[in-house]
Amino acid sequence: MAQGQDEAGRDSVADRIAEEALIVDVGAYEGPLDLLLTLSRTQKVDLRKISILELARQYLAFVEQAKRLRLELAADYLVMAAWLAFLKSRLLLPPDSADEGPTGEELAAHLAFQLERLEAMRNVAARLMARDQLGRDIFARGITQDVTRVRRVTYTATLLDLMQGYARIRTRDDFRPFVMDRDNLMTMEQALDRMRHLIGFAGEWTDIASYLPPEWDHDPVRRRTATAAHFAASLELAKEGRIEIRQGDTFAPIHIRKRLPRDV
Amino acid sequence: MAEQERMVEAILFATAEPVTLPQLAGRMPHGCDPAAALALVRKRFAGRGVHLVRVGEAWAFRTAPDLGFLMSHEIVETRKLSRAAIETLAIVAYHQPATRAEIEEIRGVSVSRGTLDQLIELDWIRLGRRRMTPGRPVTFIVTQHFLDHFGLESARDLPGLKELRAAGLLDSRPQPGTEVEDADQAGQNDLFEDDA
Amino acid sequence: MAEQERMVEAILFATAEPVTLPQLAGRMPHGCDPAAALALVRKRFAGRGVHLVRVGEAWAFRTAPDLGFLMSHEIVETRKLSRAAIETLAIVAYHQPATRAEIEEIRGVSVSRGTLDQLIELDWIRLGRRRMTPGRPVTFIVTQHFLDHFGLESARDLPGLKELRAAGLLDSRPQPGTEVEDADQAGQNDLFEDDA
Repeated sequence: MAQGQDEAGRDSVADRIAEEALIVDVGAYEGPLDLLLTLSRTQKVDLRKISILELARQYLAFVEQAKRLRLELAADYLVMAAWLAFLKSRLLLPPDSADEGPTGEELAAHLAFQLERLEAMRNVAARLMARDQLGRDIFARGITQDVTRVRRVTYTATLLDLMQGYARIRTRDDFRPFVMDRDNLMTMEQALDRMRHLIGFAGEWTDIASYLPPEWDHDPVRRRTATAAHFAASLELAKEGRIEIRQGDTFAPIHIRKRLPRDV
Repeated sequence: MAEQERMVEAILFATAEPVTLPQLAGRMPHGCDPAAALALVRKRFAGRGVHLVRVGEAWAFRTAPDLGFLMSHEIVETRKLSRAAIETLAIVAYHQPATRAEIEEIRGVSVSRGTLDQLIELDWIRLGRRRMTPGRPVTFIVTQHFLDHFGLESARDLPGLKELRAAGLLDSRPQPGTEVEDADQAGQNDLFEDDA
Repeated sequence: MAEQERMVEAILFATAEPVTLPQLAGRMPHGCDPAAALALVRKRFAGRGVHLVRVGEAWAFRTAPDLGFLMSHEIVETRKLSRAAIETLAIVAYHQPATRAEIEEIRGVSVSRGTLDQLIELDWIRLGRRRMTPGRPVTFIVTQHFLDHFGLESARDLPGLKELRAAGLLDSRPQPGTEVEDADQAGQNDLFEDDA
């Protein structure tokens, strides 16, 4: 820290002001590399000839000062500081022949390369944005004409399609998927549905046969299934306690009537 | 003036609407003569692929009318014929001449006008002689184009039901009453005799 | 050929988008030579207010840059790009195909998702082939629309590209003491070679 201040002391006032501005604007830097690039400009030399050692000192001084001013520095600034401190020691100490890792010079050269590359990218980015741009300096056709797409459809069929089609029609009647034929079957559920609605009106003893729907009354097959369904339904209703059933004799007509509340 | 011509070209090219003379004058530097420049541009583009045309009081570049065909892009799409159309076509081919009522009877469903129209448009069926029955209904027969398309010498080359079955196209188990099939065959031949 | 020249003019005048040679061929009648016609059209419009420019593999008419001042009406206001977005764009353009990690390495900060999204939305960068390195990271490359927007015939015409390459600033130089990824370098050179 002391060293950094000593150096700053020797610099011009303008440089000191610039350095203070750096601190205040810490939020304006896009990371440590950006800050290093800005610091390197104070050396006023070609980036290729930059003193990395000097740059490392400047950076470490910056971080020290930021700490003193209690500025929140993001972790990557501190990581860079640690790395630069390591680099500084490598550059200052005589090379250790037993050390396998890269030399301080190699690391410094790479950092110089990174800075030079970042600056180069910034320069070409500026050159790119300064070019004539479409919609700003260069213009495309204003009145555009859509290409109309004419859709022409051709239909195809093969002889096989034709023959299969014909075969399909001619053999249609031969097959019918197996299904239970339920047209002439009345279920107990159907009869129960009907009777629940009708039973409210059955105050008097009525022949169960009179409950059959008329359309089920003529065909003997339909009449038989309807009768069975209605009988089963009336047993169900009797079990629920909603009707009473009576039959005078074997094979005599079966009568039902609504079960009155007083009977309960 | 050459420079003004370039300006007129650029303005008329890039502007989204036709541009009037006062608008041109307003956009070009002071002292320009847009009318004269326009006249030169018009001459320069005469006979080119795009022309300078007057649209009411304004000017615009437009495609030369004879090149309008370049602005449409034809897409040929191949689709499979619908099942209804194939069945109708098959019935006409096997039973020709067939009336619409006959086709409907065989298919078991009504035949839409559109299906017949489509087949006629494809030049696969055409109107045959009217049937000499009450109402004199029109009949449909297949065309030469149909025979060419399906690679047939004549409609009689179409395989019969027996052959279809032999070829595995009718993988139905043979029904007990196969006489029906023979009757079909006979009926079909009758119809073809008519046609011959 | 004069007729084909007219056709090329008409087709390219009708659209704001660059049109490729195959697209031209597809729309012109069979047997036309759009490449030859294009060369003639380019010559004809050289130095005019509107000229023919090459955009990657496609061609378009554009107003001459020196006449941009006439077009203040037509300027499309665009959102100002952030410094991060501009730098990211430049890195993708000069280092393409570039992975996110490479962009971050060069800028020294992480790339926010929004920056790449914005550039993709502008249709200036798009995904390239995955890098054949562990993790198979996606790469980014610039689009035809990028070339069109910045008036570049191809990515090789990027300003300063040759100097940067000569200075070795486009090499992917690994941090000393880390593993070298040879495949990276090969992939990148391939793309620019492809382009040549």
